[in-house]
Amino acid sequence: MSEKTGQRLLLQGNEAMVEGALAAGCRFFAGYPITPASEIAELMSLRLPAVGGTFIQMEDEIAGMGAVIGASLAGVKSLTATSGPGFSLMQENLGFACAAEVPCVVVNVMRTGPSTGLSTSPAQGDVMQARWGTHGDHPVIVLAVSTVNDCFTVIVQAFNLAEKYRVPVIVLSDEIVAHTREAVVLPDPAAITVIDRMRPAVPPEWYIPYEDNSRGVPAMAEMGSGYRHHVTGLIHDVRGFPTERPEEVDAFIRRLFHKITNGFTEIQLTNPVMMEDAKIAVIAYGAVSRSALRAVRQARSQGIRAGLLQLITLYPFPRKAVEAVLAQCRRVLVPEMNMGQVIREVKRVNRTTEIVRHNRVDGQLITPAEIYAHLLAM
Amino acid sequence: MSEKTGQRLLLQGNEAMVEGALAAGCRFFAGYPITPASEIAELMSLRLPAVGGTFIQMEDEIAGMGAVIGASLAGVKSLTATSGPGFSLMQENLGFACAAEVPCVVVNVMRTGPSTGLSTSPAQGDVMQARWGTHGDHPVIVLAVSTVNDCFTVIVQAFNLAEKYRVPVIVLSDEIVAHTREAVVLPDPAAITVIDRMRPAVPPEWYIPYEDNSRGVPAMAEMGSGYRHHVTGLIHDVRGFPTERPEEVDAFIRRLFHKITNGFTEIQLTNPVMMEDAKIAVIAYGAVSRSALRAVRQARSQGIRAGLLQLITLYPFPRKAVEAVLAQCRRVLVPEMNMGQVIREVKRVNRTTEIVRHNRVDGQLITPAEIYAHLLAM
Amino acid sequence: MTEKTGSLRHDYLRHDKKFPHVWCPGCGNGIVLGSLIRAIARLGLEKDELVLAAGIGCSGRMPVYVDFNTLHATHGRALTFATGIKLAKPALTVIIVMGDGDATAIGGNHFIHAARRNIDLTAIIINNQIYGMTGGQHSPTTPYGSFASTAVWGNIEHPFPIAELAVTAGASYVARGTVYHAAMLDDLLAAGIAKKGFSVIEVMSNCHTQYGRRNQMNDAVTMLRHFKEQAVSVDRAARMTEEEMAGRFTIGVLADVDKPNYTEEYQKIRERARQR
Amino acid sequence: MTEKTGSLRHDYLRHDKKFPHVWCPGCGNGIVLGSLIRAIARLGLEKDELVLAAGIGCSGRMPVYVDFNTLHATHGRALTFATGIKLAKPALTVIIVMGDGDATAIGGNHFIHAARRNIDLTAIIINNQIYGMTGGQHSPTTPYGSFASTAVWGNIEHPFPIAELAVTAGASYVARGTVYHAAMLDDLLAAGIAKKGFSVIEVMSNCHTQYGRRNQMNDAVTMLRHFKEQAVSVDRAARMTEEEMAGRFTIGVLADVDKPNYTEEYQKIRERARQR
Amino acid sequence: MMKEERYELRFGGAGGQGIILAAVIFAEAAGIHEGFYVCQTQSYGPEARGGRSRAEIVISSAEIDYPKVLGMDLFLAMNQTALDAYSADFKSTGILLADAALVSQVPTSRALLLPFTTIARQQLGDALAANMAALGAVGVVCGRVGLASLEKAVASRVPAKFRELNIRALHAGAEAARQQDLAALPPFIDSDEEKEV
Amino acid sequence: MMKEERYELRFGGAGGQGIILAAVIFAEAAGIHEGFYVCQTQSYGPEARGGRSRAEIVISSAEIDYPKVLGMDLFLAMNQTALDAYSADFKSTGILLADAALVSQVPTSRALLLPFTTIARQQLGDALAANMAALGAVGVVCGRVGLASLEKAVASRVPAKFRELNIRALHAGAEAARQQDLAALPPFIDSDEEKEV
Amino acid sequence: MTAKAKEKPGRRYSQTIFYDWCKACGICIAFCPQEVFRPNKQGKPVVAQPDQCTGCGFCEIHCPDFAITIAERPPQQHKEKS
Amino acid sequence: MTAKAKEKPGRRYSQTIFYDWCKACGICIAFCPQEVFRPNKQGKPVVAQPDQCTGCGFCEIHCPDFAITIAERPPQQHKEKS
Ligand SMILES: Cc1ncc(C[n+]2csc(CCOP(=O)(O)OP(=O)(O)O)c2C)c(N)n1
Ligand SMILES: Cc1ncc(C[n+]2csc(CCOP(=O)(O)OP(=O)(O)O)c2C)c(N)n1
Ligand code: SF4
Ligand code: SF4
Ligand code: SF4
Ligand code: SF4
Ligand code: SF4
Ligand code: SF4
Ligand SMILES: [Mg+2]
Ligand SMILES: [Mg+2]
Repeated sequence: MSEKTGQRLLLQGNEAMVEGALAAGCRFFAGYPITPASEIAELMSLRLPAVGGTFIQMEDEIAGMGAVIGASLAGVKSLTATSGPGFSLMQENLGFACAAEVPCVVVNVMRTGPSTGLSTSPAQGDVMQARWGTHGDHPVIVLAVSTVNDCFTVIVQAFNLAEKYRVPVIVLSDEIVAHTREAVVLPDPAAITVIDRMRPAVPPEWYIPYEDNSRGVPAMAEMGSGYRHHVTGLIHDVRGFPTERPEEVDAFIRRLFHKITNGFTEIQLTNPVMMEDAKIAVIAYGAVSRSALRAVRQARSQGIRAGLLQLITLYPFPRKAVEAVLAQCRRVLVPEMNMGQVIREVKRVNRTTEIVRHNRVDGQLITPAEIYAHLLAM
Repeated sequence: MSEKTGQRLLLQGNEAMVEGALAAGCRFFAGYPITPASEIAELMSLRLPAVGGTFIQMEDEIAGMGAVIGASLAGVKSLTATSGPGFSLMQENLGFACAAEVPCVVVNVMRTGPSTGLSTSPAQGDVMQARWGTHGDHPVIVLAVSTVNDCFTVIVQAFNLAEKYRVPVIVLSDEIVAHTREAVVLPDPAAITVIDRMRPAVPPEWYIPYEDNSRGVPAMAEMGSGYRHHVTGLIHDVRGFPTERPEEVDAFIRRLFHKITNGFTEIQLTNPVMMEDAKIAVIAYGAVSRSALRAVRQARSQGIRAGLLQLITLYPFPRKAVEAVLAQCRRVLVPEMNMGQVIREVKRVNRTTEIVRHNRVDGQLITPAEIYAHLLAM
Repeated sequence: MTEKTGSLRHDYLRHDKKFPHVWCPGCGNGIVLGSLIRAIARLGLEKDELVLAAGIGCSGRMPVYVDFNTLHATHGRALTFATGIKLAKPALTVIIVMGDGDATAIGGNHFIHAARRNIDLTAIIINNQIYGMTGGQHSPTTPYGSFASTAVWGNIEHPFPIAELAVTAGASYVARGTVYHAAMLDDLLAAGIAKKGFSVIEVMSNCHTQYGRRNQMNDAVTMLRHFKEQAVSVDRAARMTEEEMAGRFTIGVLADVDKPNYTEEYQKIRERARQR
Repeated sequence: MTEKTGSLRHDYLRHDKKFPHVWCPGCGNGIVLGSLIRAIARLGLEKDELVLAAGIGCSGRMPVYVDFNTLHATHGRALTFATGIKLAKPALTVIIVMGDGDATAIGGNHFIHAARRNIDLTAIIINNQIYGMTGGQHSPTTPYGSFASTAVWGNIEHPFPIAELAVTAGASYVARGTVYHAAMLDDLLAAGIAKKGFSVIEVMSNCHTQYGRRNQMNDAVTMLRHFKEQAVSVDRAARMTEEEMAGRFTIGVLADVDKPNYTEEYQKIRERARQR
Repeated sequence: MMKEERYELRFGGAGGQGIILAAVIFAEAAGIHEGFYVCQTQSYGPEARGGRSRAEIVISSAEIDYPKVLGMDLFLAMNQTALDAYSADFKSTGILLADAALVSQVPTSRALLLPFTTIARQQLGDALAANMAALGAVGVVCGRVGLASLEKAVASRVPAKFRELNIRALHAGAEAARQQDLAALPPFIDSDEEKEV
Repeated sequence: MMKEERYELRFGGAGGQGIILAAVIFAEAAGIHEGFYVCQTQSYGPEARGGRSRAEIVISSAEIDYPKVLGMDLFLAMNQTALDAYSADFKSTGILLADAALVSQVPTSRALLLPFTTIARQQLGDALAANMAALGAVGVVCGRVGLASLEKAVASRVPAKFRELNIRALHAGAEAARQQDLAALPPFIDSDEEKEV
Repeated sequence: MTAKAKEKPGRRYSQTIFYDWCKACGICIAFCPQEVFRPNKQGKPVVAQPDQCTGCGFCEIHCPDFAITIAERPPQQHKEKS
Repeated sequence: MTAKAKEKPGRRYSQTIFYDWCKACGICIAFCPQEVFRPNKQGKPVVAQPDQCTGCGFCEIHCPDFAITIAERPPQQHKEKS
């Protein structure tokens, strides 16, 4: 696997992403360069051939996403990485991956938008897009990283969840995490849990490619394995063939959602810090959660019972964990490097607690001092 | 203008859209065919040349959206129409229109998704995407139509809002509204309010293309009018040139939002029916609001104090109107032809009322009977 | 040389559930499908090792009917999915069927890039000169001056020469055929599939429903006759003047060159990388 | 024939605030910009009637520097924006400057379609054979075997011949120049802009920072010398053998044909429509 | 709330029988020439491709909320397949009108079988005019849309060269319907209108 | 909560002076060879293009939350422009280390001016090694990262042919710093550490 | 044309039409060089002149609906099948 | 090469360098056929041999930074300007 695991290394977030992907078994990368995600492609182009994998730079992000889906259909774990403009272009094919249940991982290293925006500054403007960017009803898993270490561990989780639930998983990074170097010890390959898609256990004649089961996740046969079947972005019946029968359509779309709902407890990852006795809390994700952590520590040092709930999973929105925080705290601060996206979700699941926004949209990381000042005022 | 105004006509929703667009002064259409929106393009190709306008079928939806932006920059009101897959592809350029504040209208005739989905069945699966589909922070206006008459009047409003706020406006239709024929009387051209973008009142030397003003909407000079300036999707200063200075970036993004916030009262269109004394309410939009209306009438005929709040504007979410309903009613039903999108927004602004979802995702219109049964149970 | 279709129907088609197919009576798509399975049979390829991918359009419905590994991708993107499949599993024989709109309108970029990269894929482009599925809008191959639902005033755009574009973009094997010349089409398809590298077979096909109807060719028979008359073999065309060729098109093999293909080359990189 | 740049700088550039420009020392983009304003001056075009549109890339920064109606569109899409501008206001002279990646990777489809439609636009493609702005990833024109940040093992893809592709796709005027041959470039640009219909001028340009550095050409001077040596005029090339031409490229006018352009044709449709 | 009088029709047949055109003409006659509120919808997509065709018209004295058929007042079935496929939502007070030549089994006793295709072929010399013959009968049976309105609608929706034929067909169909005694149809057993919404 | 000892450095200079490489080497020495927690960030994009270059390193005994500099303990300025542009966030207890040849005005009295470029050019024959000379001095001044660790980091991050030169430069810079009396720097007036977060 | 069938008196072919799949496009009828088929009321081919068939296969490979099978039949089975 | 300048003794040219914009790319220095320039310490061109200039304009049209202006000067101003 990744020859670098087990060592202590100084890595950038984008580099750790690559090591994590390789450790998770990723053997295919297709993409199109874009700041600040390009290093992921560059490193993949360097590293993949030696491990028998394949790198290809496609003509655009649409093509990158298409190739990633194709490779996954052929049985190979696949990755692409991009930033806002490219992520927008991937949306149509991302929807295909949702509909045809093709596991794959998409890293979006967020920069400031909209449009070309500020290509070299960080932001958290693509959170809602990650959930809702493609048309039609579809669930999707969205994870966020905040440290170089996260980049490794979270992308491993991303591949595992993608494989287990047959769903594209989106990992949101940002320019800061991507380009920060930290000393990390990559885990021993043996210590890393790697999950592969469930493959059919029945002989080909018995294989029903989209048959529901207790988990709601059908076994997936790869092309060329003898389990010939049809894959389509049209709504399909359990055999994979297009259908328009309302009951089949309904069952299809609901299963897409249920398989994720079934997995809530294992998908919804959060990291509560000093929350035990907290009376005020910060809910944060990505690089901002680092500022928040410092601010909370500072508040604690002043005797303020502050706590932090760091969201690693943004979607499916970790409602339970957030509700618990809301129930416990009289006020909750949601600092974001956008005009307020996750705060909408927090408000949605809120019944009583006062939720306070803290936004920054100038391409600069929210500082601990800002958050601390805000906490003091709460 | 539109030679058909003033007459009583039997029109499909898609046809009324075209008549409305022409009446609003639209003189450019660029797009790519897609079911169930293609008739809009076809009719535009027939009608535009006679009124001195231009129709072009582009190579894809990305190009269609690009050409629409270009035509608007050259001073011509522009339209494109598509459905889910094409709408996903338009997202990147739509973000450019947000960032560079280029007025234009995008019709999305929704079909069932995700992916190719059911190309000929209606759905309401693209609501959140309409708001959040492109990357980065950006406001956008989203309107929904439910009748053939709406198609005409709402698209006129869409053009007016686009011009007034220099923002792309998205009109969500669906396969039912698009292909239903109704007898409508198109208003007399003289009776139609048509708003054009504010053009600079100062001489070219004084023109500062992105200067803030009381409305937050800078005057817009078209190409070739002597007001040479720079248009970019990069975050820009008041002169239109790229900037990375945090205070300029911040001012830029906040103004994008503020200009819409300023206009809330005129942008947020809703249609309350029998709400005066309602104790339970349905909040609905698009074709479903027609089923809801019938169900509410039926409930009324049974002595149940039911009411309907039809949302015409979906974004900026008409919070005030919804909050009033929530304050008044003990229970609110939100029927949607998706797994629950607008209900999330209703929940977000909710404090106390019980909100009940009613979803259908099989490509079939929610029937009055379903809603009625649900109302009875409330 | 020509395999008949009778028994192949049972061997290669999902004949038990999917037929009669959705295409209109006389639609050329069915003729191409027949040619395809004959070409495959001739090459003796295993169903398990075959992938048929398509985009969206009438032609995009083809994969449903064949008992291979089949894929119905997004509109215009089939080549990108196919690229991923081929690179991930080079042993698979990957064939892509596309409409003219699918391949050269929305998918035009992927088309020229797949040709440029010379990935070992076989692209069959069913050129019916129209968007069939969506109702007869003009496509990048609709002839100048003809009519379509979005060219009600007569088409003012100029058509792409698909095969010539593929040659310039770098494809290894490029041919053009017609559904009238079905036996020849078998040969072209078989040669294209057998070729290592990117192969393109453009097939002039009839959509009388959407194209013919608007252009005085109301049925399949009329359109097939039209192809018979307009098609000129590459050899003969070389001896004809430009005037003689006006309104006609060439059929046959337009390019057949040998150059290293992407998967071969990538394998070499792997070996070098392993040694470092 | 060649206008000097000195005074034009004041007439056409936003010289007061924007210079020195962002490009690296010696970057060919600056040379192309000079050629462009000379060509425009020669044609006597008014700044108000000129549009310069670009996509994203180092070349995409060019519009900032000229005092025309300028547009910095999304990556690869400048031609689509330009199409809208031109059709909405046919009186404008619309020029588009693109990088090789911008025009032929992500924007490849718009490129061939604009050529096919023969819209009266002038596309200048600055072909530096690399993605300059994003850090030296290989582009569709990076030579086979050379190195880039995503071709660390040597590029196994084959480059597009941009100008030839434009010819096949249907452009009215197609030329290739280099930044070394700047005087000739003035002529090519002026002819392209003057031409009614879609014009393409491919300019071989130096990105020593990202391309040269990785391929033994560390500075602008070396790269300009390289262009001087590799470029062969179209006429001379016609007399050279394939071997002699290996590793070289032609410069000059590759196509110059007259055919009706889109806006002219559309105007006719308008007249017919009005009469009905 | 103004009392709305809602009348719902469904037309079904084979693709190519002109079902949708008939519905559009009916809607135009009702909506434009008779001044009703009207909503006309139809099957779309693969269903339409697959050979079956369905169209619906709702006419009303008040603005129409739900645009589709809730319970058919009139069902025109131009062949057996369509009759079988689309006869759900039949109102107990409704009337079935069917082409006698192409339909053999009817699911209700409130049925009128008229030989539209035969009339079209024999009286008008073109079986394709059967849809217009049926439309004439629909006008008579539904009683809300006059022949004059239907004629006007035909004139505006049909190419000039087919106009006369189609109008003759309208009349022939109407005539055939007029010879039937609608009152003689068996009454409905029990009204479930209340249950409908 | 474990008491964290956080030490923050910023390096600033002109593009091409090797500022970022120096920071990466320092981070590697601190993080890999000295076992600190470390975060290293840098200016990116147009700022980097524009000719100025900035890099930051935070080292700590505990896991690092906020990855950027809050208050500089050490600021290495390789020219005047960078010194002017990046001297905000200077801690009152911090030390400024600057290239004596390229800096004329310093905003604090707690400044050490050493002639890195001159050392590099004169002692090592290559002005480009100034960054390594400065790095040697940084190691000495900061006191947390030994020369041995820096050497190892240089070895892993610098191409073989430049290694020896760079290591000699490290030593030369360290030597120059050792000759300074850090204790002789004026004390800070008042600690505002409490105010920081 | 019809005379040509006579040229291969030793070979006879069966033409099997699978009417469930045939969509009456008329291709086989129009292009059969031997005029073997004539259309029935629905426009589907009826084998009118089975013995004129030369087994050229044109109809089979051009039937878009896989509705025709041409097979050589042993001489003794001539005429039995269609 | 330098001899050529002599061929047009009647014409003289001024070479003005706008050092604020010059980025020292070396193009003018390397390609001037008359070797008019030599690099200064920063690599920017210094006009070393003004009178050898033939006014060919190569440097001006190849300077990527619009930093060179070549102008003909009246004979009496020879040498005054650079
Ligand atoms: C992104 C997107 N845009 C548009 C469509 C609608 N669409 C489906 S098929 C098609 C074109 C069909 O034409 P062609 O590719 O020539 O195939 P044919 O039907 O003629 O075989 C279009 C525009 C789509 N499915 N997806
Ligand atoms: C959709 C999208 N994808 C990727 C990028 C990142 N990007 C910016 S410029 C560029 C390529 C630049 O190469 P080229 O067009 O050749 O221009 P050059 O910089 O060489 O002049 C890329 C990939 C982007 N801005 N948008
Ligand atoms: S519409 Fe055209 S392409 Fe599609 S099935 Fe019918 S004939 Fe074939
Ligand atoms: S990176 Fe290359 S293309 Fe970009 S400015 Fe520098 S030399 Fe020019
Ligand atoms: S094989 Fe078919 S086409 Fe040929 S002669 Fe026999 S029936 Fe006719
Ligand atoms: S070619 Fe096939 S489908 Fe057409 S008429 Fe003959 S048998 Fe029927
Ligand atoms: S014009 Fe410039 S290049 Fe030409 S001779 Fe004079 S200095 Fe040299
Ligand atoms: S060509 Fe221009 S930028 Fe380059 S060295 Fe000469 S004057 Fe300076
Ligand atoms: Mg087609
Ligand atoms: Mg480039």
